[in-house]
Amino acid sequence: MAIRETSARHEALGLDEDDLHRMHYHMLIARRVDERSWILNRQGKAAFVISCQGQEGAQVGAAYNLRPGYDYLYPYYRDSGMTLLLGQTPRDQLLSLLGKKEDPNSGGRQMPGHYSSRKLNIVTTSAPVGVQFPQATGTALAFKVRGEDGVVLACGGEASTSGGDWHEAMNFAGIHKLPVVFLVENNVYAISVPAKFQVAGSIAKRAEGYGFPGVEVDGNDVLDVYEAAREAFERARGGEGPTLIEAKTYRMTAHSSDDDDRRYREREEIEEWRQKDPIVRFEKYLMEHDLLDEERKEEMDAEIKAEVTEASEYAENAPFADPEDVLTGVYAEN
Amino acid sequence: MAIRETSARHEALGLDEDDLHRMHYHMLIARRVDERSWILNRQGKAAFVISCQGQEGAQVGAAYNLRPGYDYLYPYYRDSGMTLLLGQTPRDQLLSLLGKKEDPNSGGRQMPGHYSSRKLNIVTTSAPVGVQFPQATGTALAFKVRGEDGVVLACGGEASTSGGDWHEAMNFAGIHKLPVVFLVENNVYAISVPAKFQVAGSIAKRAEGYGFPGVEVDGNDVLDVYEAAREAFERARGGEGPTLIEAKTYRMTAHSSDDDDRRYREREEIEEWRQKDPIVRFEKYLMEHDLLDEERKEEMDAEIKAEVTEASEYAENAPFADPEDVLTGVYAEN
Amino acid sequence: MATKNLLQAIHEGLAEEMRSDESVMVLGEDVGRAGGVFRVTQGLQEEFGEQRVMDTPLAESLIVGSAIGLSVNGMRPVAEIQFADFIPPAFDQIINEAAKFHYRSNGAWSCPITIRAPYGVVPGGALYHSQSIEAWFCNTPGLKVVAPTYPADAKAMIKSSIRDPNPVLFLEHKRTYRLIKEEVPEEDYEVPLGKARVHREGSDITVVAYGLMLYTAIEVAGKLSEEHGIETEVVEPRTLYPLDKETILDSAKKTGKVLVISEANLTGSVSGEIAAVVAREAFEWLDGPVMRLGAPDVPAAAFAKPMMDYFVPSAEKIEEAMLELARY
Amino acid sequence: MATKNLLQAIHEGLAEEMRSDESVMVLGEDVGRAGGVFRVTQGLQEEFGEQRVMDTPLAESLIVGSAIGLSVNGMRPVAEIQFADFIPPAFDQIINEAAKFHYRSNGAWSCPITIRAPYGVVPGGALYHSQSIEAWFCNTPGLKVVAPTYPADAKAMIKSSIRDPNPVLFLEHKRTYRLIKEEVPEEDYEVPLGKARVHREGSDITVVAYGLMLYTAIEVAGKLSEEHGIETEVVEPRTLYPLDKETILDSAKKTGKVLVISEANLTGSVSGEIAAVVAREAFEWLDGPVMRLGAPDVPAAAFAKPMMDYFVPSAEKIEEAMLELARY
Ligand SMILES: Cc1ncc(C[n+]2csc(CCOP(=O)(O)OP(=O)(O)O)c2C)c(N)n1
Ligand SMILES: Cc1ncc(C[n+]2csc(CCOP(=O)(O)OP(=O)(O)O)c2C)c(N)n1
Ligand SMILES: [Mg+2]
Ligand SMILES: [Mg+2]
Repeated sequence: MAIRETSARHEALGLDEDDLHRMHYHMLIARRVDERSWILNRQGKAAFVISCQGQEGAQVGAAYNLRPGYDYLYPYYRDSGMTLLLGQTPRDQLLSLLGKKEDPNSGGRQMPGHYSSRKLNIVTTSAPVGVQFPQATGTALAFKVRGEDGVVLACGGEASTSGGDWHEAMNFAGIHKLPVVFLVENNVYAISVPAKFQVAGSIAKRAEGYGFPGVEVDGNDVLDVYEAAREAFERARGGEGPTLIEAKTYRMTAHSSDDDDRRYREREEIEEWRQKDPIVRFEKYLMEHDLLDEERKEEMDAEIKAEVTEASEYAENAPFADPEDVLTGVYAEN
Repeated sequence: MAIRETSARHEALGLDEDDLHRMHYHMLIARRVDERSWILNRQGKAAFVISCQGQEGAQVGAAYNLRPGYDYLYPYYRDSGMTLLLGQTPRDQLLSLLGKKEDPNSGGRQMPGHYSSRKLNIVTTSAPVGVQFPQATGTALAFKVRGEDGVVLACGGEASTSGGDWHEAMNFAGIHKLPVVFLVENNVYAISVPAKFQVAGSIAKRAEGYGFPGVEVDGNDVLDVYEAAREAFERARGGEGPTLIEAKTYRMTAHSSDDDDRRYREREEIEEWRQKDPIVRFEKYLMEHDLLDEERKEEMDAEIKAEVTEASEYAENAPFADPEDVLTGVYAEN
Repeated sequence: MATKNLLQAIHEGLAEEMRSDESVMVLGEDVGRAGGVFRVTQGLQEEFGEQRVMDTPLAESLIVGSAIGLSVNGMRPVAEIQFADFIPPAFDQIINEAAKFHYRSNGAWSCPITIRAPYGVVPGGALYHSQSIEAWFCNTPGLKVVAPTYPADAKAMIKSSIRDPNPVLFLEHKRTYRLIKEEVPEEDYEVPLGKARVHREGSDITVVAYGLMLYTAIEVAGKLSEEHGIETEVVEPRTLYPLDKETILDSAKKTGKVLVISEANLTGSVSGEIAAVVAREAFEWLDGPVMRLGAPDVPAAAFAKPMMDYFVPSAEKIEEAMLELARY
Repeated sequence: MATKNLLQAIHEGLAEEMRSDESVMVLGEDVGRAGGVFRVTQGLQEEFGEQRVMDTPLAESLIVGSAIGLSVNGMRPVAEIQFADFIPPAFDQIINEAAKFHYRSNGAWSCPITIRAPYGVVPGGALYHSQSIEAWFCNTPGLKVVAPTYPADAKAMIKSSIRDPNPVLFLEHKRTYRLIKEEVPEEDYEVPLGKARVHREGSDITVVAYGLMLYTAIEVAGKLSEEHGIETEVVEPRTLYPLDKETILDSAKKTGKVLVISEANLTGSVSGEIAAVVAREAFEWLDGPVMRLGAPDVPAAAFAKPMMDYFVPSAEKIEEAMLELARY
């Protein structure tokens, strides 16, 4: 009963077995690359780590609607689940982690997590929180001006809604019904600041004040996020304008490798959320529907771990850019 | 019937005859000072005029709840109805208009309409639109930190909600339930830009997204605005937090003496709104309740005009500050 | 060939670029139906429509931020900031975003946007329609800052700015909008960014100036030539960042005496950089100290006309300074 | 008397002011329970409560704007900007608001706020945790910009900043937080804003520097003295705006040779202003050009350690420049 009911779910969403396996695969590979990053940090090889852990479901569920290289993505620094789904590789991620010359995001110039790919239309990610939102509306406006059906996905954490840029973008998107989807990954903390000191009222509810839909979804349920995002992308492609999605999730690691979260949150709280791990939950769903068994899972995990290990070795052995390289590329040439 | 019904109105609001006459008086004096300003501009004596015309009802209705010198006011450049109510004089206004040394707002340094009074807690007004909102939340926070029951009234036009500062202030006020009242005087235009290209959705509705009440009122009905503001001030004093009031009104003049509004709006539209002139409407109400008659009205108007004429002559004959005065007062001394 | 003032020349440059390149857009406050508060964009919305000439909300960070987003998706936006004094809300999008897009993505992305901003003291402008904001932006690698003064230069340079693959801040001195007219070619012609211009050859002293001060300096230079036989070489940077050091240094080495004039608050202004470069690289050629003349270090500029006039470096003050340098 | 590093000294200055003046507050991101990402405000919330030490939303314009509003209502707020690179959203509130409150109200209102901002290159900081932002703020009358380097100075100057009736931007170089310890008096003592400090007397050359570069310069000065008998006078401005010209010029006139060093991108940096002032007002005393050493004009600073190291002016480069000047 419960099964038949839920089995209706992914089918009702038009997702076939391949889709589900791709989702699962990319959630897991994002997790494993992240875990490897912390190991490299503890080994003193990686200066800085910032994690996706806990948010892979929200990321893969939302980004699954993107047409790579056509639609645009403005990710934020935790969205490795998205960039891997679009086509970046563990190698890319770890080359960036170690700041090597081959880092496809920035050639060793930016911190890890600051994604960029011209080919995949992943717009160069910034560190200042929130700046991506006005930019995303402009990118969406370009599609509208040219009469194209492209969509822009713009992402941030809950604190990225506190700055003025978020509001200015929401208002502009609402006025011109721009094809943009705002995804807020509300993971409860902004470094040490809990959401109650960060967000008044409700982020999702605010959309109504701008004249477009806002929905709150279970960010640890990849299908729930996918469903909301699919509708949002359809609205955008259909010229009906923007949608705001607030994915309720949780930051399972410290803010970054520079942060000690024991200063400001209880271990119990983290434990509670571990029970809701989006990957575990999705695997349970897949198993309930006989789309995954322990054996297949071990197999896939082993493949992934092997790929990540290979990527790590490659990245560790890869050269840094020449120091003088800092002097180049300040201005673009015609 | 109609009368008994409406007569219940000001009484129900606890306003006595004196209150109503004070409201009427200040709406009218604001109008007359403004009209005189345009005459001085046409005579080539005033370089710049920016008007309150059409918004006197919203201004007097809201500011009537302020305790001068205790509560704080962050007015915007059209709020002469407020500053006159609090205690500034036509002389003050016209000295400022002509940039004379005695200009109490700035000593001839700022444009007209940039109010300031330490004694009346009118915080020095800026030209950059929207900057007053974060400042107002800080002023409200100071009251809260000290456990005082002061209230801050922060005002702006509808376009002052488009910038990030408005949003950051709304969010902060909501998080800490600050004693601040946000008044948006929505007069349909931002210079030439109509509200439909300025505001997505509804300004008043947005308050809910921040977890506090937002109300839309008839900005040309002084009692309607007073009622909403009174409730907002009570909430604030009672520690229940902020309120957003959107007063729907209309800019009856061009944006300023530098603007030619024929470029972007129809005369008919202005005529329609002239029919809703807040002063005419309030006078009708007063007459319906035998609180005003033509004679008394003429009398008062004559007094006001005489005062404004005197003020104008005084201001015209008043000296400019010494040019060298520009070199002083850059830094405060301990 | 028609004579045009600065305002008309910039308008014409914009219109021509929009005609020849569909990806060029204009966005800002009141740029559409009203044609801009200074009328620079007048008529453009009628010709190109509400989308390519868009009235934005009153939100400068959005104006520049959305321009950035447009540019990464194939457009060439020209963003207007109504008054330079109101550019601070867009500071982050200009300094941290537009200027760094190319560098931080290791060349993958670039940000071809133009930001127009009217600056400088104007009667009635008071404290928030008067500021000279150059210095805020001339310490930012990745950004170009230009400030043409003459109509013909301005028309060509607005085009060069739009065609440049980098973000360009295009500054227009409000008081020079209608100050002079000169012949402005109809056809397409080039004035490259990053090249200074010598307006007047001279062997005695060099004056470096731009904006309103440039006009005044050229006037005074003529006067000094007639009345004192002092020959002033007047150099206009035209681009403030990156600087055309070569042209400035050539003149400095030739005359051995340099005065830098700007309307900005003197301390911390771009004049400091220019003076420092000359003092360092032309040291051996200098017959006198590199002098600077600017506005006093007080907010620009008080509303009352007499106060405003006192603030702006006057022809008298400029003549004094030039004479002092010549006689050094 | 205990020895403390810069970070501890600033913390102590803050804590003492909060104890002696109830109106002093601290607000910013993560300043409360977490005690700040650099731990400067550690323990303050426990001692003074959630209201006087407040974690704000991630909104820099709000942080400074609300600080302004607090200050006009009797408080003395100290606003922390987590990294100076993130101060641009607050640019408008600082430049157009705080700095102009007193002037524009003809003295009726003032704005006694302190804004703390950690700046400068730090390993792993990359392009947005590395910038030297001084130049953005040193062209703004009404604002004070200070950048102490030594712990004892910093403790006294954070107090002077809080007590000052004007807005003060208080810059802290991240890499100097724990670099050295020195004795820091317990009792209340004064270091006025606006006064430079001479660290080392010398007759051959003058070096003007602050932040990390100051430490390096002092080291190299010792080396040059031992190895070459070159005596360097090292001057630290401590306050960058308004400048203590007198102390700098006295040293310039004494040695006749000046080198200005900063970690900022050279072009458009505060070094330009300092060099211009010296070149103008000490001209007759100069035996060589006023030299400047700074970071290259590229974004500060790439993430990869070797790239970052290449960006920052090294002891070698500084020694080279000092020798070149000495031998000029
Ligand atoms: C404008 C700005 N201010 C401050 C910071 C420092 N900072 C980096 S991440 C962060 C917290 C962001 O929280 P949130 O948006 O919820 O994302 P999360 O890290 O929780 O996923 C802060 C304060 C920044 N990067 N940009
Ligand atoms: C930040 C900023 N940008 C632009 C301007 C120029 N400007 C002055 S008033 C105005 C329109 C304001 O409209 P609104 O807020 O609706 O107030 P209204 O004048 O209609 O009463 C504009 C664009 C400004 N003063 N500040
Ligand atoms: Mg978060
Ligand atoms: Mg309006």
